Amino acid sequence: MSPTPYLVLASILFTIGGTGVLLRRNALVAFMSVELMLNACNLAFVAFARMHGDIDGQVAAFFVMVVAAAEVVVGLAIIVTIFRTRRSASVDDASLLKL
Amino acid sequence: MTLGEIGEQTVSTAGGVFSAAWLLIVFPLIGAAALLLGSRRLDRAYGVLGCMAPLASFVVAAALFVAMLGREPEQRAISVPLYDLFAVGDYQVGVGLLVDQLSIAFSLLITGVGSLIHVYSIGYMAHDENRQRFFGYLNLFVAAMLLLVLADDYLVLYVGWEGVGLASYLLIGFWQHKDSAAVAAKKAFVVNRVGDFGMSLAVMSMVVVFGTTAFAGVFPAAADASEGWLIAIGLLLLLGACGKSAQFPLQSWLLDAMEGPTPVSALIHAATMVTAGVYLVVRSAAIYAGAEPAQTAVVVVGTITALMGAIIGCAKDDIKKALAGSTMSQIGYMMLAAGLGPAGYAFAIFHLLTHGFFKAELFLGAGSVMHGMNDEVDMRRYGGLRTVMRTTYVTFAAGYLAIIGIPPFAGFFSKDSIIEAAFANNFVAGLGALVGAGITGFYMTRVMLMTFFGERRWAPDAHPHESPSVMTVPLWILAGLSLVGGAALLYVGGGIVQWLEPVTGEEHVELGIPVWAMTLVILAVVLVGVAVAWQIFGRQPLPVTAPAGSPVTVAARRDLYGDAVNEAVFMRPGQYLTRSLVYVDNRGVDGAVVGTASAVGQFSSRLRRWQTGFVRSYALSMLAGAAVVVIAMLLVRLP
Amino acid sequence: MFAQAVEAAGHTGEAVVFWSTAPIAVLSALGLVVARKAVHGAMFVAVTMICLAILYFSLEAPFLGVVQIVVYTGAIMMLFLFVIMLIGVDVSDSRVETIRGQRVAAVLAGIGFGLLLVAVAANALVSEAAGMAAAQPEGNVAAIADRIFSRHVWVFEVTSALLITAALGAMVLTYRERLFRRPSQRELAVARFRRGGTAASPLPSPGVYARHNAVDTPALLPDGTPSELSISPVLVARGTVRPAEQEAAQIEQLEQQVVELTGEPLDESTRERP
Amino acid sequence: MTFPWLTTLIVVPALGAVLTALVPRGLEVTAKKLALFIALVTAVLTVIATVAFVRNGEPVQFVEQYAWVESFGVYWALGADGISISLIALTGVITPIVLTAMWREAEAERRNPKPFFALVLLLESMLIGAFAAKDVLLFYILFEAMLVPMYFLIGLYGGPQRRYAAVKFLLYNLLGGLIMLAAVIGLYVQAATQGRGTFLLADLVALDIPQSTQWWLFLGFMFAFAIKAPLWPFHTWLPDAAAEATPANAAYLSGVMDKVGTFGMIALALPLFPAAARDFAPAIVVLAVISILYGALLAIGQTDMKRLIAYTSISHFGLIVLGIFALNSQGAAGATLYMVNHGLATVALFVIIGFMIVRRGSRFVADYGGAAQPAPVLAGSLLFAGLAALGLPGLAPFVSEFLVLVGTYSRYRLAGVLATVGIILAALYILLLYQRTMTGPARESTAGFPDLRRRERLIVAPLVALLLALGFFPKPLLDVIGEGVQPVLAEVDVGDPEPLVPAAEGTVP
Repeated sequence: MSPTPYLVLASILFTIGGTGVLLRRNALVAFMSVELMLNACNLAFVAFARMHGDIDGQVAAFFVMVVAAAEVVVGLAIIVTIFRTRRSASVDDASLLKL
Repeated sequence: MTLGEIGEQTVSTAGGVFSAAWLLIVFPLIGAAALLLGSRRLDRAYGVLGCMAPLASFVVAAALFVAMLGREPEQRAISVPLYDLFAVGDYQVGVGLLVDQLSIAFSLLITGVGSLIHVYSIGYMAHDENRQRFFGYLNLFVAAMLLLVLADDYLVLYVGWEGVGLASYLLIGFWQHKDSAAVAAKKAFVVNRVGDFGMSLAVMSMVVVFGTTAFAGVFPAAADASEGWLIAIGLLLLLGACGKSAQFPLQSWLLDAMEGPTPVSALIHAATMVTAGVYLVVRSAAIYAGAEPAQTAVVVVGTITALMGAIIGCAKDDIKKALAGSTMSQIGYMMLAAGLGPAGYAFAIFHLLTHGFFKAELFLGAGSVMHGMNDEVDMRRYGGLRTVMRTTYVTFAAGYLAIIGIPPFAGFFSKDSIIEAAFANNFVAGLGALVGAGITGFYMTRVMLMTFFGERRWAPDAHPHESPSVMTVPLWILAGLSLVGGAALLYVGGGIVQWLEPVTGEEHVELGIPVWAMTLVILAVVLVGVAVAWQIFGRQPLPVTAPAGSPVTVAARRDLYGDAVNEAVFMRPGQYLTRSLVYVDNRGVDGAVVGTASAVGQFSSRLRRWQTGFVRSYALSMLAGAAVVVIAMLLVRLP
Repeated sequence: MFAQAVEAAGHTGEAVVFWSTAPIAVLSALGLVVARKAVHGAMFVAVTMICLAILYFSLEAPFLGVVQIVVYTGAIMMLFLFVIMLIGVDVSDSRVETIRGQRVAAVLAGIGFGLLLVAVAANALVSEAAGMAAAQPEGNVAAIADRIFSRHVWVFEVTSALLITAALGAMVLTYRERLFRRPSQRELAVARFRRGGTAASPLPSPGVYARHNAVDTPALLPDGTPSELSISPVLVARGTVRPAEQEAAQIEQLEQQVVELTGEPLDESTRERP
Repeated sequence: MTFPWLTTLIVVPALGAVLTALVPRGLEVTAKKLALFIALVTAVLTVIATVAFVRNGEPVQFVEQYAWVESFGVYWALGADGISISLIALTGVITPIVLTAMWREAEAERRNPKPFFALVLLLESMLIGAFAAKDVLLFYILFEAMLVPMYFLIGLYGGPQRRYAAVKFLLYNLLGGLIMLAAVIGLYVQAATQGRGTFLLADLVALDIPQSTQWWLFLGFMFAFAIKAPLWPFHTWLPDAAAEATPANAAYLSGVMDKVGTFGMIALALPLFPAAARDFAPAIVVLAVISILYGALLAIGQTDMKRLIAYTSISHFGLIVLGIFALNSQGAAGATLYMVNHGLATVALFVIIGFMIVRRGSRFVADYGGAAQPAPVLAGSLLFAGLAALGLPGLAPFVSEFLVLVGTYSRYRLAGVLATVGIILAALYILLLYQRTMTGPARESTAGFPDLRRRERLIVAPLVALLLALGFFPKPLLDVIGEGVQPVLAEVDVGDPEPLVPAAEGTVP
């Protein structure tokens, strides 16, 4: 089967993830949207790996997963810390980094 | 070995005593350094220390002179190369001395009269707490002046030229706690700088035209240069000379320069430095030979200044300013003579030397009077001093007779020669010189009468007394020189004209009328001047406050509006220009920059509103950016 | 012929798998975006991820498929759930957009960007899949292991450093430094009495009835009224509290039944009246 | 392999800066002594290197070249020609003087002097590196990097407006630097298209760049140098910076650091873009003449002594630029010599004015007057430095000024004449300053003026000695400079104008 449907699916998922980041104020949901985007990329990687017959695509996806795991750990820790001090998980509340 | 030609003689390298010519400059330089940098303890021996250097230089100069006498007239120019100053591209300058008839004459004058004035200053400055510094400056001046006249390269000459300007600045402003002295010093320096502007351009033009500034390179090649360039160089040199010699239109500083101590006025602003312009013109004979209009300009400047100085001298009540006017006038004569070309060069130098004697005498005499009168300079406060200050009176009288040109005093010979030469060359210049001689008779008689004759108009606390012998001895010597100097220079040996001939060239012009008739006419004019002065100032008592006077008198008192013109033409517009430029720089140039900066700042603060701080806004723009990148990649189809 | 048939069958099988999982993945992804509660969002994501894991299997990447389920769905999503629990599982987000124009712009940008990507992906010059058979002669796991520990060993090591750093970072971020001495139990008790307002004794336990005893049933006070303090406020907020009157009404019935069963009248003194 | 002089000269002060910065708090005096010691060691090393250079006689010496970023053709390439070595010597000699001059200034303001001393040493290292760099990118990096220490020097130790001045200084110079960076990259692209991409100066000089490209690249370089130098109308940062910085720092800024601008003109802009230099020379000569007169006139109108000196510097930088773009050996050699001499004279002026400010606590002319009576040595020093600055013959700047004017006059007559007007104005601004501060009746404000102390005399003495020595005996230095200038002029290929009248036979050669 041609990789095209997989790529289209990956694109759709990526876009949905991106839109989620833009639309949702809840930090956790935004964060999950980012995970979704990463997964979409992984799908593309794997699809390309099969298209080229090269294992490197899968290896890349594997590394993405590892990095995503690390990212989730730190990101969630940040969210928890912010929640502790501000009692809120809204990304809009963390808007003080401006003049 | 010959080193080319200067004037009409060959230049040979130094040997024997001539190779020690550099000592001439080094002695006063060491003196200056010791006095200026040495500890204050040297102050106790200031007199000996101060006078040693010029006397030593005088001995060297005399030795050189004697050695020069022993050589053939055509072999008397000796070059003493010292070291290379620099060499850039094809232009090289070496520091070297040119000892020839002209420079040795100057050296003798500078060191001789200079030594006398140093000795005189021991007495005059005895009570000044900064006398050590004073003698240091004087020595510095002697060194610079000797460098000026001995240099064999225009650039090195320029070093001496500015050196004497510096010494003059320092000495005019010696009593710098007086505002007037400080202002006068600055004025002298700045006006001289205007002259130096011409001088620098002249030297630069020489580099352009001849590729060198050494006398040995410039003079032989001058004949081949285009007349336009020669005229330009000649006029520029004249501008330099005008500044240094206080000639019209740069004369205004000299009268103010009288703020300096009187020995300074005698040495620098009468006998030596101010004559440097004359030296420059005479030395540059080769250039003026090919530039007739420049010569004419020299004559015109000389004539105007001779009359101007004389007129100013008539109206001044300050004895030093009267003498300063006289100095301007006399240097005008010298310039006039120097402008006549080879016919007048020797006379210019001749008058310069005799003037050095009698003007130094007159100034020192005036200093002596001031010394006795509590530094009073107003002649209306003098009167009847001949009985209390006999030595000063007698010696001053010798100077007086010399300057108005009564035979056999020195001025008679030199001034007569100039007036005759002027008449032979140009009737107008001759007439100007003749009238000037008459006015000289008038104002000098006025000075004489107001100071030494008439009733005593002294200030109540004045107790005039004769000066100590350390001051009167130089007066006597200078009086003697004023008496016999002229005749001696003219007739001893071959006389000065023949002595200088190898340097200045020779040209004899025939006067329309016999010489004796001319002499009689001059004498008559002078006597008329004396008589008029006697009529006005000798026969009736003088008011202590100056009368209003005629417009001419008022103008003369104000230096013929020289300062007013300077102020109106240069100073005020200059100040206005400076002030407006400061404004323009702050508001215009800097304003443009600051304006741009604040415009950027305002734009940024508008732009800042885009930075909401919301992560989601930033994410949106990131997404948009990513889209743009994708589109761009699609459009460009990067591999 | 047979090979082609197998291939065709493979193709068909793959297509079936793809077309059955892909819509689920897309729908549950959309669910994440629209879900009001974070918990629901997390569930939707988990579904999407499982779908992707299935796709990985059909893309001849079984190792990744397993990892996807174990690591992503199993570990990462669990972590999300923990945090959601910490923050409050019952909070639902407001739908009101606070940044002016953000929603419109986001939707437009999303659609535009999606169309762009889809167009690019659909029009990309892709060749027919080469298949992984040649790339993993000894099996998928062995091939990946071979590649990770040879060519990408440096990346692998760096990744391990990253993981350790991340773990440390998480600890540092969540560590709460104790600024004051922890109060002793005695002090806490003293403070509680000082503060007043609450009962000195423990809160009353929930109602205990013969038929039905649970935390959602309030106890009855001696005068027969239900005690508010005896039930958790959470349950009150959820509205899942059983009204005590109902239980009280049943008491008569119970008595009746008890009498019927035992045949003895009840001791009046022990009866409670609502 | 010979001794790596230049690397040593760069490393020693840099190391000294680090060491000074590491001295623990509370040992400020030790830090100052250490920094001064390092500066003196560097000075001795520069003098030894200079002497070695002069004795050896080769036009380019101490060449070092190590690959730095080989794929981009970037090298740690150093070398000294006559121009470089004279400026390196100037830097080496001036630094200990500036540090000594700062000795008490820092204490008076109760600020920790340690950073000042460390930063000056760092700056010295960068300056020497820039003067010695034979790689365009290396030069550029140092050219930009030296803004940082100077920014802090102005911003930390200056007067009340120091922040404004520091930011202005930084922005101006950064702007110039960025435009120069574009030109540097453009130059690299030229090299890459014509063969091997490299930043090595010698290779870039050998390129044959098309004329229109040369124009743009030349303008890019010149813009940066004209800001640094500074040339009218890019000058307004200097008066602010110099007025706000401490006098010692202002001395270092305009005396040494700004020389990088003029050095860049003669050592980079001319040989790299000879055709463009020829084409633009008249325009730059016009700007230079405006600078001379404008700076001098503004100096006359100033009431703030430090601003006054800054404007005189603008005037003098005009002369230096004028000499460079006269494009003949007198002009170029004179300009290079002027860089050294102006450094000495300006440092002397700033330092002495610093002494006055320490005594009176004001930098305005109007607050002084009659100071010569209580403090004759101070007055004499000010006058001496002033006379040097106004180009009095016999003091060092004269020879250079004269050569610049000769060089200009022989090619651009009107410019030469107008520039010479500057010497009149120079006398005015210096003597007005002296007259208003030092002469006149003693005033209450200056009555108790102490004369120069021993440390202050130690600072002034070497400057005076150098100004005198170079005034009367410039030949050794000028020979070295002339050697260094010759290849540049050969690259520009204009040739000196011949004298109109050939030298007569039999004259002294």
